[in-house]
Amino acid sequence: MDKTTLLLCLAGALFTIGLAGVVIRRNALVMLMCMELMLNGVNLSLVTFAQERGDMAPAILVFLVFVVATAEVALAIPIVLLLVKHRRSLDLGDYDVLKG
Amino acid sequence: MTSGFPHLLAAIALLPLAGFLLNGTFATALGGHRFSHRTAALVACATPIAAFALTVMAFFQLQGQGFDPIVEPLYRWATVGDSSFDIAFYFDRLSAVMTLIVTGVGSVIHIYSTGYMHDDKSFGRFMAYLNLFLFFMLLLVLGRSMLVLFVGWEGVGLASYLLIGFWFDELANAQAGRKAFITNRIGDAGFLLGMFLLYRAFGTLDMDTINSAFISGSGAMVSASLVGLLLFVGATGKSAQIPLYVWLPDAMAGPTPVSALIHAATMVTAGVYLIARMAGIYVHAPEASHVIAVVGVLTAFFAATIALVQTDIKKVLAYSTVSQLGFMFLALGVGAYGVAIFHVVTHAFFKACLFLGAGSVIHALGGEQDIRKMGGLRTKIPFTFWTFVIATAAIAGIPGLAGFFSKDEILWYAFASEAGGATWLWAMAAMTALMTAFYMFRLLWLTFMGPSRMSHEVEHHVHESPFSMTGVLMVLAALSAFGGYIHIPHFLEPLLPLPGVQVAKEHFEQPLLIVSIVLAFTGLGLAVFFFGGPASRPEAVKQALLPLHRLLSGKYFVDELYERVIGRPLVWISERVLLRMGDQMLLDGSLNGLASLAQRSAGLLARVQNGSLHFYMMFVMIGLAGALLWSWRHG
Amino acid sequence: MGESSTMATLLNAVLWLPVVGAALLIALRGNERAVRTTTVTVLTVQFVLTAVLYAAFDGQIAGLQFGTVIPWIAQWGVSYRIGLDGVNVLLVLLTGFLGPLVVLGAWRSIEKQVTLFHVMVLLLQFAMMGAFLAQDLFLFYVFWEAMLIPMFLIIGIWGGARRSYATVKFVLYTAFGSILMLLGVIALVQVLQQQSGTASFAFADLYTTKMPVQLQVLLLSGFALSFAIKVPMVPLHTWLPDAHVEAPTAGSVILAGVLLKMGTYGFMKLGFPLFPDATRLFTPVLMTLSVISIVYGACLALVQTDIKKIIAYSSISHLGYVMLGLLSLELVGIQGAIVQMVSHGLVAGGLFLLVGMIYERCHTRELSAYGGLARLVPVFGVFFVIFMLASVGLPTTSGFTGEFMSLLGAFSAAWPQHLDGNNLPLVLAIVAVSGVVLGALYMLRLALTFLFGPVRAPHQPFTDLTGREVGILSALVVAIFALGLFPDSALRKTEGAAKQYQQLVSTSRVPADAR
Amino acid sequence: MPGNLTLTAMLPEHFLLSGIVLLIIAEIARKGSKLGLWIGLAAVIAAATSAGWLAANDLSSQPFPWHFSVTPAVLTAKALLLALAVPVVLMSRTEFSDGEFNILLLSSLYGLCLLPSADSLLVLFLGLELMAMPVYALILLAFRRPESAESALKYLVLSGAASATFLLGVSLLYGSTGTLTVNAFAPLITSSDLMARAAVVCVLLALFLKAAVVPFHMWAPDTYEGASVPVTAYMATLTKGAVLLAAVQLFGNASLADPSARYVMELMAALPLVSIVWGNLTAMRQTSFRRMIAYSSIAHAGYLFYAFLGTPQGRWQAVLFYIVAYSAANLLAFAMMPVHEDDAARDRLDTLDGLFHRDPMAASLIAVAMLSLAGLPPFPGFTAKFVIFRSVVAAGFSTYALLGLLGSFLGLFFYLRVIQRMFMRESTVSAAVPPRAITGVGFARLAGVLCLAATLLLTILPGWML
Amino acid sequence: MLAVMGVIALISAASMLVLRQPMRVAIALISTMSSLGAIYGLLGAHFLAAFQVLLYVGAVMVFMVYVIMLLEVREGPNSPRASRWAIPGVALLLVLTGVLGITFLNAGLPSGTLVGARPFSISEFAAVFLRDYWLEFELTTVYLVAAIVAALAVIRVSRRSHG
Repeated sequence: MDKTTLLLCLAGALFTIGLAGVVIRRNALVMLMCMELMLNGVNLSLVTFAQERGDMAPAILVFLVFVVATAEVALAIPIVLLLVKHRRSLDLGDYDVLKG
Repeated sequence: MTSGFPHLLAAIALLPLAGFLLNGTFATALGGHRFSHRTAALVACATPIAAFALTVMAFFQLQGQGFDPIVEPLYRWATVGDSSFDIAFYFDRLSAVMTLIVTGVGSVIHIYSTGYMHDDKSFGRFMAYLNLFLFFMLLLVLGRSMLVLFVGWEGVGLASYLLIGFWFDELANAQAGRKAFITNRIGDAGFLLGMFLLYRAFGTLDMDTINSAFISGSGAMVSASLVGLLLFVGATGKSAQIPLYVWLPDAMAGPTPVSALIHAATMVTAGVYLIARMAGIYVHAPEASHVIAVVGVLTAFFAATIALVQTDIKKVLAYSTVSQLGFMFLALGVGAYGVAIFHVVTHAFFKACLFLGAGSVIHALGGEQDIRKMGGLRTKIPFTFWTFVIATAAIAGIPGLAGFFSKDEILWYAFASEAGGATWLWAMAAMTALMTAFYMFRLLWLTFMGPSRMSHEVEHHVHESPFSMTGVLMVLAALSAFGGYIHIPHFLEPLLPLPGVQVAKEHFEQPLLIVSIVLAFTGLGLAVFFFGGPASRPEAVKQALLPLHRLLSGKYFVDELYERVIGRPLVWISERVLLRMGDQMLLDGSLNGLASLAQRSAGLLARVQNGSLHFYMMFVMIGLAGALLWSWRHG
Repeated sequence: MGESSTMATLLNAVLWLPVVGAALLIALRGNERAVRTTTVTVLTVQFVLTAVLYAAFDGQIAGLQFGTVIPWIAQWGVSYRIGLDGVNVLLVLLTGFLGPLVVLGAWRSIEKQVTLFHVMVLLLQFAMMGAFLAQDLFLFYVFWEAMLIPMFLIIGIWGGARRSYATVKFVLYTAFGSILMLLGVIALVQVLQQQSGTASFAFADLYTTKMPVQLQVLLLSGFALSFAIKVPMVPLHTWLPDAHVEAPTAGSVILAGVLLKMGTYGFMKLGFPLFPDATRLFTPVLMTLSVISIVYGACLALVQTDIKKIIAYSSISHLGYVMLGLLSLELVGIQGAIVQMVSHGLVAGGLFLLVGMIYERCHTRELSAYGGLARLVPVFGVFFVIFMLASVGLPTTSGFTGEFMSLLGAFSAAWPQHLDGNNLPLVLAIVAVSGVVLGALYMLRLALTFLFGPVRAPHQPFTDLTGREVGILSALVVAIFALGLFPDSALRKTEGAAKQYQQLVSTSRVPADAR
Repeated sequence: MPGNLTLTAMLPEHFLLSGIVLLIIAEIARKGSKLGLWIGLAAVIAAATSAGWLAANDLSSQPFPWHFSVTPAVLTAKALLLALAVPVVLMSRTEFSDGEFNILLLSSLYGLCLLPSADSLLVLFLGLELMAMPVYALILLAFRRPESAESALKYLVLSGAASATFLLGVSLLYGSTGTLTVNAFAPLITSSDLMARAAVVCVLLALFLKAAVVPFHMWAPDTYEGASVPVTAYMATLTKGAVLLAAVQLFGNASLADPSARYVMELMAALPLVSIVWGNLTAMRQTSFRRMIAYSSIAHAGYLFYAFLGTPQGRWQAVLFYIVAYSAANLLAFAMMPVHEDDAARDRLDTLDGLFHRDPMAASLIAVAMLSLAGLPPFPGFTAKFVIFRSVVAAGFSTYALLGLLGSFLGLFFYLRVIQRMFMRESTVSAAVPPRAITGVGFARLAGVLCLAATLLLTILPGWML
Repeated sequence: MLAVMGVIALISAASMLVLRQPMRVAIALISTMSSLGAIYGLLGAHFLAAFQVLLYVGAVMVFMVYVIMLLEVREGPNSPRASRWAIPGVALLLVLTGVLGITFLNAGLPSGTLVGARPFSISEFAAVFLRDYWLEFELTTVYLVAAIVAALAVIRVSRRSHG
């Protein structure tokens, strides 16, 4: 087991924890943070590969992910605020009016 | 071949059709009753009479060419590949006899009807139906191909259906019509199968071709007996033989002229005609012939026993008809085709006369049909009485009259024919003859002799029928009296040779003749003894043999049996098994089950969509993990 | 040459006239009288054209006549390919003939959404004509499915109380079959393409496709299921009674008159000739089902209390004869089957019209509500009896011609097999003949209760048939007797095609290496 | 041909971008609500026309080698998708009056245009994000009901998960191959390396998530229901179509019949099949029109992915035809939906009850749309299905074709139920809002007519597109 | 060092699943991100490490923390921390991590590669970005413009819905 593999495993774990966080945690803000965690995990794997290969392309992608993640948060937080205003709750379990 | 008249035979058949169309259109509700009664009557009677005249013409033409059959193609009905179905008419000795009877008796009954039905509001319709019947009957006897015969065959069934149910306001009448039609249909199914078999074997349905093929022995492809039996199934339907005779007594629901024309003189003898026509087959089908003989004699016997105790004047005659038809089949079964036709002819005369006489009685009594409520009519309606006497005597086999000759010949061949004659056949037939004499004279006595048992009101209205009816009665009575002297078997012999006589039995002819005469008079005597005297005499016998009486007056409960064994199970199976279990439970049930399954699973799936992001993401995780694991397969 | 191209133009006109008519109706903007008149005019013109084409058609030629071929989806070898042949010529005539009668029959009974109704009738007519005329499998399939929608609306909008259930059942049933057929179509064309290298949907090309028996069996099952539902054959029939009962008169007439023929036509044109080996393999099964249909339909007709249901079940029974004739592979049976198709269209159509006419007056179809109508409305009675007799198959009516020839064909095929020791076909033929008796049983029961006995009917008094109604029925009666008395001319038209069908189905098309 | 390759090849994108800029200017000048529609419309039409014109001129160029390229086929696809955006812009008028809608829509379209042209996974990723991100805002934009926020959040989260999964796949792909070009993906399918396979699976599942294939579909119904009519129409048709086109680009010439691609084939057959059944079944019970369409779109995603089972040669054509046919029908239905002040009320299926009596034209057009969606001939929905199933059969997957067709049979029911409601029921809406009361109805009608024209064109001349 | 950072990242990430207060979760996330930044640095991608810290920790997380404070959400001890699907969630977490781990372990990675063989310099990055990835750069701007418009729109909507 070399470093690359370990880092990749860490990346996979972070990604999965991020996913699982959305499943497990009820707080909407925590959920958003978990999504950030997912992207971070992916970033880690990208950087690992980039360094392994010594190529610039994944780094560009990581940069793009930064941008996208930022934009996502910038959009997500107002939406959550809006929801909080209407539902008076941060609990994701309360956001289930649409179903069926 | 065709001198002067190009479509003579076609004209014979089509004339009544023209009458039907005219009257059917203009003398009924369809055309708003545009014809008066008189016009309708004129049209209706003129066509059969003209047809009769043409038949006579055709007969002379036939004679003129030495009784070579006249073949008259009309048109091609259908072409299929190399074979074709032609509509053609065929006129030989046999057809000639039948056509003459049909048009002749038909004409007089038409005339009779104009009197009998004069006051009926649907007179035009009635006459139209009669014409229609005649048309189909003529197709039946004139057709060259079995197809044409079958058209007529089913057509007369239709006419019979319409006429039995003529007074359809009474549901029972319509029911009787339906029964007749359906019973006939059962026979027709057999007929169809026989026809199919013949077509398969010969590629044609022309009867003369088929006959000669069988006679020349090229018909080995099919068993003659099988064909014979199938056709006989058809005949049992039309000619009211066991087991399909049940419709005929019910058919008396129709107006009496109908009973005379269709259910006595002509239509019911179609089966006899068919088998005589296809004699070529039966000659080579001893088994089938034997079956016919046995069925014939059994029918004759059992129908006669039922007739012994019937109280409805028409029912007695109906069972008598069944019985007489049995005689004819007996004759056919023992190979005496000519004799059977002979009996057809004589029977047509006397039975038509009897029915019309009965009609006259009913007419006179304003609709009463129960002979227990008659009596003493001898003086009130003398023409009817005397003609009735002659016809009764004829059917009973009183020597010298028509029935005697034909019946005696049947008895003789039943006894002695080389083609299946047997003593027991004769014995049964002779017993039947005895019973025939008995119940016919019983009928005569109860109706016309003795004191009147009519209600006062009915008695007051009794009147002799108009000349259109009595005149016809007299014609028919005369024919019943002298018809036997036209020796039909002899006339038909070139076409339908009589069977040889078993050598051992040759010398029995004279004794048997005497026996049958004795039987006729015994029947007469017994009838007079029981019914000419006090009413206690028959009553005593009835009491002594009460179970038997009940069995007979219940007609052996055959109708009930059929209802139990066939009718009800059919409905039960259709309703309970096929409809409820099959269609509703099994098919629709499983379909609706599937539909509700779909609905329910839709509901379930909709419940999965529970609105929770946790849950949605869990699905994503499951999918991701599952798909990744899946990708490990197939190393 | 010039004449035949004129005829081809006429044929196209026959097909497209209803579409033009439908466009006209929409342009009329709800003027009800004008809508009705226009529709009748259009359909009458269409009928006249079909009659002209029928007269010009030469029945001895087996192939296509008056054909038009225009490439449509060239990449797949799909063409707009229509033409007359012996199989469809009579059905086209029948469709054209029934068209104006249906509209005339609905003159009074359709009161809401008049324009929509007539547009739908025209579109349905278009689709039906198209399905009969199409000589390209893709085109056929398109028309085949296109029939569904107008019928769906006709039953669904103008139908009876349970119309929703009936329409859904009808559509889902038929669509289910179509889906399987679609797969069959795709696979068949694929096979042809692999074999010949070119993609083609033309019937004539598809008839040359060679396939191993197993594949034929699979594809035939797809086609057969679809067609059998449409016919319908027991046990795939339960949509029909419901659809008939709930449909308005016009819908019932079209359904019984033309739509049901699609199934048998499909079998004759596609199902059997495309997969001859599988067909012969399955003949015993299909024949058994046909005979079961005959008897089953008749038995169920016997115990129905709704008049329309009786006729619906009788249709199931009658179409069993068609199947029997087609499967016999005897020329007489095949010809008989064609005649029986037409005959059933006329007879069942007429009966549904009659029931519709009485329904208009009394508003119930319950048999027990009626009695003695022959006394009350004698003209109606006369027509009813005539149609009833034709349904029973009485000689001189078209019903007889069809039944007789189909049964004769079945028997002719069965007898030699019986002599060879295979008794099943003979037993089937005999049972089928017994259907003749059962047919009489239920029709006479209907007539007995309906027409005879003491007078009984709701909403009395009502008038007898009007001139319009008598006219419609008389036209049908004339056709029924024409086909019963003089079927030869019709048979001549179909002869070549029947022979071709016989030859196609009798010739094995298993590739040499797969035998 | 103008000389500058970058300029011409990206002409459609440039038109969209100019539209965005103009709209922002208009918005700043507070003329957005007046000019918004016209600018947006002009930009979309110009973009579509330019793409069509370039395609007609057989332009094939690589302005950014290994990043962005166009071929006539790609340009045709762009032209068609952009043309399909025209009705979206037109029907937006009933719900949106300001310019923001058009800015966001054009941005999304910009991203959409990148997808079929992308040669690099970076561009593909950006395209996906750029297409999706404005939609989060679009869902919220009308905000006629509080559920919109929930709807937007769900879309955002699931779409974010999709992005992350996609990126994971991309990183693994890079790890396996060392490149980030699009055509590195297809050879990976047949690799037996676990990481390569994981990469394929992740990318594939991300596309499934974006296109809403079971079990990744669950955002779609909630999101569609919460969004407004034009936005739902946009999501259900164009974004889904673009994702599919991206997928086709990714799969390239890879044939799934290859035995070593068995796991992909199985995934590509099983999940879409389940989608077809699941979507069609669940749609039966819906009472909301948009939710029903969502389930229908889930089923349609299934059909679309079925196309990948077929041979690679016809895949592009088949998918493109399906998208156009499906989108035209869907947009037609959305455009003709009766308008209502209350969005939740507008969405209820029972507003369609008896529509034919109130508005025969709308009812007839919706009926056509439903029939096309149900895949009944002669409408293009049928031809589209035919193309796909034919290629599936041609590739030898007859059993899957059969199962797919049976699944599509389930769908018939609810499409027909819509027709039943419109034609066979009495109207339950007591006092329908007079159409004039809401602005933009005329535009919506125009959109409907355009879609009808497209549908009819494809009905009569399907060969034109094949 | 790398291992330590990795462990810290993992532990803080895992603690995100269990910590009750959002603020603490945010701190855990910041910790993860920082350690990741450190890893990047250790791998030689200094530039990315800087971005990681600046953009994520500096911008995103500050925003997040601000919002947490704004809302002052304190989950009471009674309110359940975990959703109803926590147990399957954890199970799936383990399964998926295992699957990914096994995948990486079995992956045919080119072994013996030099991590950080080429030092990652900002100038090279910038040059490559603007030369080879010019299109992506441009597209990013378009994306940011759209994001701004979108964010403005969302904020406008929330303002509108307020009134």
